[in-house]
Amino acid sequence: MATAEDFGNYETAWCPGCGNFSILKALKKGLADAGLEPHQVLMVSGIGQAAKTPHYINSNVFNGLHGRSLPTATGAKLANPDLTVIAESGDGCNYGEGGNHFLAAIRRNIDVTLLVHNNQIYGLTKGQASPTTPEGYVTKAQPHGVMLEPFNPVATAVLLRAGFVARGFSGMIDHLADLIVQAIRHKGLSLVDILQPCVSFNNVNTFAWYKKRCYKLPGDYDPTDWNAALAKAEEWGDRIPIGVLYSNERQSLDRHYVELGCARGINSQTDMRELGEIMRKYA
Amino acid sequence: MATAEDFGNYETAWCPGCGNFSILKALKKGLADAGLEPHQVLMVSGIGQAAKTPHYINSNVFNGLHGRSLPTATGAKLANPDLTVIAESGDGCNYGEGGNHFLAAIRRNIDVTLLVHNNQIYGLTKGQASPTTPEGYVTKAQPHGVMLEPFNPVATAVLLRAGFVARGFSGMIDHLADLIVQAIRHKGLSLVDILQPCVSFNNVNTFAWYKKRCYKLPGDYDPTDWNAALAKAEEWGDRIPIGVLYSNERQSLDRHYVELGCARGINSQTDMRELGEIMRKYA
Amino acid sequence: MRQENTSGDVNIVIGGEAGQGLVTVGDILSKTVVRAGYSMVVTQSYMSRIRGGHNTYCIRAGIDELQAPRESVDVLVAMNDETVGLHRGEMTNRGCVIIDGKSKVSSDGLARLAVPFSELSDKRYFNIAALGVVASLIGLDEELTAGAVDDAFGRKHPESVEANRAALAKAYDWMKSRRLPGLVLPPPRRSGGRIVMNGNQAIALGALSAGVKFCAFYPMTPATSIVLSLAAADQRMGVVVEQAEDEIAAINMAIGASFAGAPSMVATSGGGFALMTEGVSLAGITETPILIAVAMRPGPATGLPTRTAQGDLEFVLHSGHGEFPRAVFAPCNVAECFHLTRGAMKLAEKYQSPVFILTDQFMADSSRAVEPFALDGLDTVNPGAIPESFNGLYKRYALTQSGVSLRLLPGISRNLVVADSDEHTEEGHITEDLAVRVAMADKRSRKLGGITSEVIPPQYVGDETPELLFVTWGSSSGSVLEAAEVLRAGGRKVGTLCFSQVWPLVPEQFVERLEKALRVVGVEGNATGQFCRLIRRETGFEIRDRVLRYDGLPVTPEFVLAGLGKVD
Amino acid sequence: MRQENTSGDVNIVIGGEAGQGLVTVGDILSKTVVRAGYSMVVTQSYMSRIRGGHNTYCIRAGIDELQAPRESVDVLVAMNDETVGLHRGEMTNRGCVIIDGKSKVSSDGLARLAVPFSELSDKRYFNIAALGVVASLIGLDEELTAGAVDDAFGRKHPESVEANRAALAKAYDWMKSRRLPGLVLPPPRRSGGRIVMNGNQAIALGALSAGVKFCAFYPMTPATSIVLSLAAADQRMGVVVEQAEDEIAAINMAIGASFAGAPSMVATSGGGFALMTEGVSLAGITETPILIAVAMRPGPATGLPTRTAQGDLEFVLHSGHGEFPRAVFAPCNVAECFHLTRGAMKLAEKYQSPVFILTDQFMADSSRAVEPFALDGLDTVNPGAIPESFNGLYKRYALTQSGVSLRLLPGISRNLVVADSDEHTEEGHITEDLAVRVAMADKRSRKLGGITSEVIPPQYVGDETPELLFVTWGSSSGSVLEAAEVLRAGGRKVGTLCFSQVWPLVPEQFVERLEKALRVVGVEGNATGQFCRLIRRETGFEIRDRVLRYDGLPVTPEFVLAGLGKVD
Ligand SMILES: Cc1ncc(C[n+]2csc(CCOP(=O)(O)OP(=O)(O)O)c2C)c(N)n1
Ligand SMILES: Cc1ncc(C[n+]2csc(CCOP(=O)(O)OP(=O)(O)O)c2C)c(N)n1
Ligand code: SF4
Ligand code: SF4
Ligand SMILES: [Mg+2]
Ligand SMILES: [Mg+2]
Repeated sequence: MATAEDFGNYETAWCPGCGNFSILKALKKGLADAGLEPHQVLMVSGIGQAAKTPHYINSNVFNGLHGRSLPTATGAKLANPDLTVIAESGDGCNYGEGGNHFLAAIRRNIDVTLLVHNNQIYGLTKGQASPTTPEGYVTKAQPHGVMLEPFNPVATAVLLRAGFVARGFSGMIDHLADLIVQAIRHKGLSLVDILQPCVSFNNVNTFAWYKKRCYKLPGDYDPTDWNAALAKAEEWGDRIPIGVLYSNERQSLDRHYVELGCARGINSQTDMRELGEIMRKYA
Repeated sequence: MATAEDFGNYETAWCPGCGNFSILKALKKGLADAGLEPHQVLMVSGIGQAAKTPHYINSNVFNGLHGRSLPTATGAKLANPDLTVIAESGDGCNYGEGGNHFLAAIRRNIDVTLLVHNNQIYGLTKGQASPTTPEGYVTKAQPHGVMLEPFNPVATAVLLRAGFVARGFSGMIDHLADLIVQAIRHKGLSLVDILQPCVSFNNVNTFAWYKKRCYKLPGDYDPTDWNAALAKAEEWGDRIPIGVLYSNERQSLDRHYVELGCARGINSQTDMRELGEIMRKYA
Repeated sequence: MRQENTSGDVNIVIGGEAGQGLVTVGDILSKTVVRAGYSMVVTQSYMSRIRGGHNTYCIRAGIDELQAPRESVDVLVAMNDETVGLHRGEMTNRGCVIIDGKSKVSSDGLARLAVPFSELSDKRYFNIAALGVVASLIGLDEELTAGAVDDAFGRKHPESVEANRAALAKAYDWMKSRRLPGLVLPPPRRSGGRIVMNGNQAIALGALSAGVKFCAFYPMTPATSIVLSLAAADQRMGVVVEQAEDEIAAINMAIGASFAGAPSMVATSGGGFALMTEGVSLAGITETPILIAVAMRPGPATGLPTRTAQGDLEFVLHSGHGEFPRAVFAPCNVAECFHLTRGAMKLAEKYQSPVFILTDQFMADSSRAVEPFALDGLDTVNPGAIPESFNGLYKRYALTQSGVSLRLLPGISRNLVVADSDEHTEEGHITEDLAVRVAMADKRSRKLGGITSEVIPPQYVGDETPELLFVTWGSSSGSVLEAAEVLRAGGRKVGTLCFSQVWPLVPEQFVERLEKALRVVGVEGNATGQFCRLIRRETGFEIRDRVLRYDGLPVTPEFVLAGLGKVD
Repeated sequence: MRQENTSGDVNIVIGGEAGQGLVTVGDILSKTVVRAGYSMVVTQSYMSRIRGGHNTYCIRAGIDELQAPRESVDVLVAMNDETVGLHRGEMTNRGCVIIDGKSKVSSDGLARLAVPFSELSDKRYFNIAALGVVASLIGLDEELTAGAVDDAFGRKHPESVEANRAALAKAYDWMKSRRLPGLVLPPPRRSGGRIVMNGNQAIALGALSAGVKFCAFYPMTPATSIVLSLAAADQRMGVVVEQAEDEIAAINMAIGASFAGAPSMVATSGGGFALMTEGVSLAGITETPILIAVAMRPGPATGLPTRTAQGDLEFVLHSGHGEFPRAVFAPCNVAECFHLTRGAMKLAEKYQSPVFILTDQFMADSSRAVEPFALDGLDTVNPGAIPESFNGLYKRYALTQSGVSLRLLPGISRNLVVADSDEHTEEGHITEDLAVRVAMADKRSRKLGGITSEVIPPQYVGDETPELLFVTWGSSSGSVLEAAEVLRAGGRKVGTLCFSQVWPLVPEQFVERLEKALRVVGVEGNATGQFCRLIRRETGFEIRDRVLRYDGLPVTPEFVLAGLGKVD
């Protein structure tokens, strides 16, 4: 069985002190704990600091366009349902440019694990507001402070009855690794929104800020209770719950297609006889 | 003062019996009841059957791209905050192709009235599933029935604390007209999701189907109670509540820009002296 | 300029409102015509609405091989009064109007078959009665027609079979004494055996035959029917057809699926394609095979959403930021829709590049009589190489002479496959090493060499040293071929050069022909002569005379001949 | 081939990691250089990361007018050891390395100023000390440098003013005994008075001067800084700068704003622009003025996100489905960034069309010494006509000879303004009348006539009958001009033809020059010679010799000269 080390050890392009390092660590641990081998995993990402993560994981990688990790991951999963597909990107990527795909992926309940490094900022492009940036936060692009209501990804995911909704904190590596394992094992769209300090562009939501606020959901918390989940997902401020907020057992889109016989995996051969019959209908 | 008749009487390209006719009627009534003159109104739409509506209203019109009525309306409102801007389009347009703009317009709380003809189908392109099509519904494009969880626009809007969230039914014209008046008067993003039978492509959610289920919210319903609103917004099936589900008094984006002095309307002149000072900073 | 029928063909227009069932009648009639052994070209013209308005379904049938529509009408099936007025001016001398006997509309001395529909059948079967009248009029066998009706309704509505039969029989009966000999088709030269297929169906069939396993789409006329044909076959053929939330999702899904090993395609039209252009560029740099079918309609923007055009050639050719190789096919007829789609899918896999099928509304909806495709033993795309064939450290973008690197699929072996939208190393990892950048850009460029070596030459027909040479591409080709024949019949030495692959161009394949001709005329369905400009860019040869159509209708032989008069 | 400095200029490279403050030092130094009265060209090269890696800020300063960067380095300010190794090979004979005295890295016999930074200042002010060393080295006055430092920090960090001053003074002091005469700039020929501005700042200023009131954007390097300059001035100038959820929203917002009466623009780079192409087409058919700034970087897809390229010319030129007129400007220098942006905004309004500014990362970040723009009395865009000037039934798309219809704004009069993305009537309502379609398409096309009549001719410099003619466009022009001068100094008869408007092209303006030259060489920042192809398409003239750069760096005079050697 593969260990966390088998998932590699690469030099990164991140800033010293960035919250991404612990996420990377948790991810490697999670992959190993989930019993996966590098070649069984396909990491798909968009563009941004978070989206560089797959380059630092020893696995199959498709590093695509900004905002588009989810559709690319969806296509890959439908093509080869045997793959463990993980989409990993930033808050800007998934909730900004990719907002429409976020909604659709949840509705599809495609069996993809979605890891969002939520640093509440556009890191790679040097600090513009992302959809999760708090109201009033001043940046060069928002000189009068953000005027938009921030987007709550976990509440939205719960509302839309995503298969699996969790929130993690990059400062709690083992807990996060465990969330990742659960997310991977869940058959359906699994969101892990990960609170991640950005030391270069977010001086509000720092490591200390999160450390003070994040608390684990109690052991008797029932993630299948939608109403409770919604309430927890709305909790933000002095106390921020982390853990599995919600999950359900809806059948994933890829299973539907497999069962219908549409998705037959990559080794299936074209049946020319069958095609001939289809053609004859045109006679 | 203008009457409903002043908003014109045009030949349409809709199917006989389509729910759009009553929406058009309610809209004209609503515009008149809101005390508006044709030239004070800008109707912005996307592409689809619903999106043809502005062509049948005597007003200013920008009939843009499929899915893009909200950003276009947003730009127009920011350019000229004096205009009454109404975005009108279908469920496919606003929740499908335009899903990301739907989220963003709510977060911006731009003072635009959004009228969605929700026929739970793509009408103009001949009956593919839209985001609100019920699970299991069979179309030529979904031969095995829709496998995606339908999108609940009003619940999502409430969750994200849209300024004003209402649901109307095209079969109840006066009620709908009143919702439209309220939506126009509300300063902020005002969604009216309108249940609309499509006689050509939706044989489930018919006029009779809705007629049986739609009921008006009681007089003592408090639309400022977010929790209650969310519960009502989730109600669907045997009984479907119509009316104003939710509203709040958050300041709209256009007001922010007006107060900052950024949005000065279309008659403001460029101050070259000021620009000279800006330039001198480069010396 | 109207061209009269001389050559054993008949041109039927069924006109009426959307929702009146024109397409049903048209489809059954065209099936009967082909089963009878005739050649056929269908042209559909419809409005962007579901009910009302004015639509037409035009069937040209004949004993010789037809390749183009004809504008003049021999039989007008008027499903409503408005139709008569709208098409009166197009009627030939032998023209005849079929209309409800109750109609009071004037048909200005045109031969008129006033059909007592209410005597022949129940209102629900008027369509079938009309079908019977026109089928009988042009001399189609009643049993043959009845068979086609059965096939159309039998499975779905078994209860209606008898009523349909009865209405048809009555119509044939009523017609017995009313045959107009001028409209009866001569006996066919062959005995049927062909299939009836339009361009979009042939594209779908071609893709299936090549092994397509994934298609994502967002509905857009006139591309949607490609996808619907695939969806109808999804369980039988093992293909996933997924409606996406938008066109951006569609192309990114298809790229993801292709990367993972499913031969993949998307289908859209101009506005939807615009949203895909970033994805085209992604396919370019990640070297992911993908077939992109673009069915053109008149722009800009929403334009005329249900009409035809050839106005997006330059857009498609230059779509996507940055530089990377591609190939663009433009089928000239329905059979080519099948074969070129197959070829395009294979080319996409071979060169790990985006490849385009550029079609249009006319071709999309134009049913033809087509020889059934020989499917037995056809090869399919086999994505990726066999991992066992490889050992060593796998590099997705290994630099090679051809520019093509060994493609492995993720997950099926221990080799890790890394693809990147950034500039990348041979291993697929992001790099900012500028020397590597140049090496990678050059590697990608080299693939164009291979693609170029496989270019399908334009088809030349005609005299070796023509006084007049037509140059055209894609769906306009049929009409140009026919216009040339008309001119030849009039004694002129005419050649035609029809391009079914519009990129890359290989000047050696055709430039001599351009130079040898006394006069060269370009024919295209756009306003700026995009293909003529491209030829000049690639060869320096300027085609100054151009016959351009951009009113939303297909280029027809008549249009070419009339246009020639103007530029003459 | 390295070109040595002979002409009173000095080329300084500051190199180090992202996050080390290179840009701060570079900006202050460049300000000082310009205030002293020198000409200057800055080239910035940075990686797609926030910390670490290797970035450079290069300042070429001189007494004569400089228009291009230079590759050979006279002064290397090495903020870390790695920098020495990376740039050692670029050093000129008189070259000197400035480095921390504690560094052990070898500089191979290069003159070396080992600066005892920790003796000169606290660690926080090392940057300022380094600035003092290099400023002193090239002979800049201490007070002038100190003033620039104050301006940079004074307002934001008043507490640091004294410490900065002290560090600077110590550095100047330390340098007193260490001047290397070969690097001291000769006295300037002018006494300052110019401003320091890069291409993106000049675009923002140009747009403001033309009266821009709305800009929507989604962040994308290297376009973002255009928008940030606008945002910094938003309250003072009355402009709304709104970050959109994606680029699609950005362009549709800008179109909505423009329709409603705000002169509007967007700014993006290739991948973001790809998402805007449907909107470009919308602007085309609705005839809505819009300025689209595209700052190029190497593609395809994410490519090299922080580097430079001229690879999106063809993409921009053909972007959007369907056919409609447009204009594309490509500023050759920073002053042109200002003037052409102004002109583009006015042209967009006049012809109610999308108009492009095509720039790139090199130009975006290249600060220059620029004459302050004469703002007094500049005219601004006045969107729409005065409603009082009009009476009768208003028709947004009235057919006119020029193709331009009277544009009224919605809401300011009783006239109703109706715009449509479908093909439409003169009133702006959706139509499927095909004759109206043709009339509208022709009307739109006619606007190209007006746009063409206002085309800015390419600038020609050089001998009337050159043996060698360079053809180039946009940001590569400066380097081509300088390369030509070098060749002329070597006795060759050389001409340069620099295009700052790349569409439409008016062959009569330049084709004779192409034909007269003995030899024509195209110079571009892409791999396929896109502009050369365009010239051939429009004129038939083939530019076979091409010097093409696509490694992510700007075309330099050295690159041109070396490339000439290869194609020679
Ligand atoms: C279509 C497109 N638009 C914009 C960009 C520029 N861009 C690159 S990364 C990024 C933001 C990244 O923010 P986020 O996803 O939060 O990631 P982070 O860097 O914060 O980890 C943007 C806007 C792009 N690459 N492509
Ligand atoms: C970019 C783009 N994609 C697709 C289309 C095709 N299209 C036109 S209308 C429509 C669906 C309309 O559905 P909806 O918005 O629900 O309106 P309805 O017709 O049902 O009123 C689609 C997909 C388009 N015009 N543009
Ligand atoms: S910019 Fe922020 S998110 Fe990006 S690497 Fe640096 S600290 Fe991390
Ligand atoms: S297709 Fe449906 S929505 Fe469209 S006009 Fe007909 S009934 Fe109405
Ligand atoms: Mg982020
Ligand atoms: Mg709909």
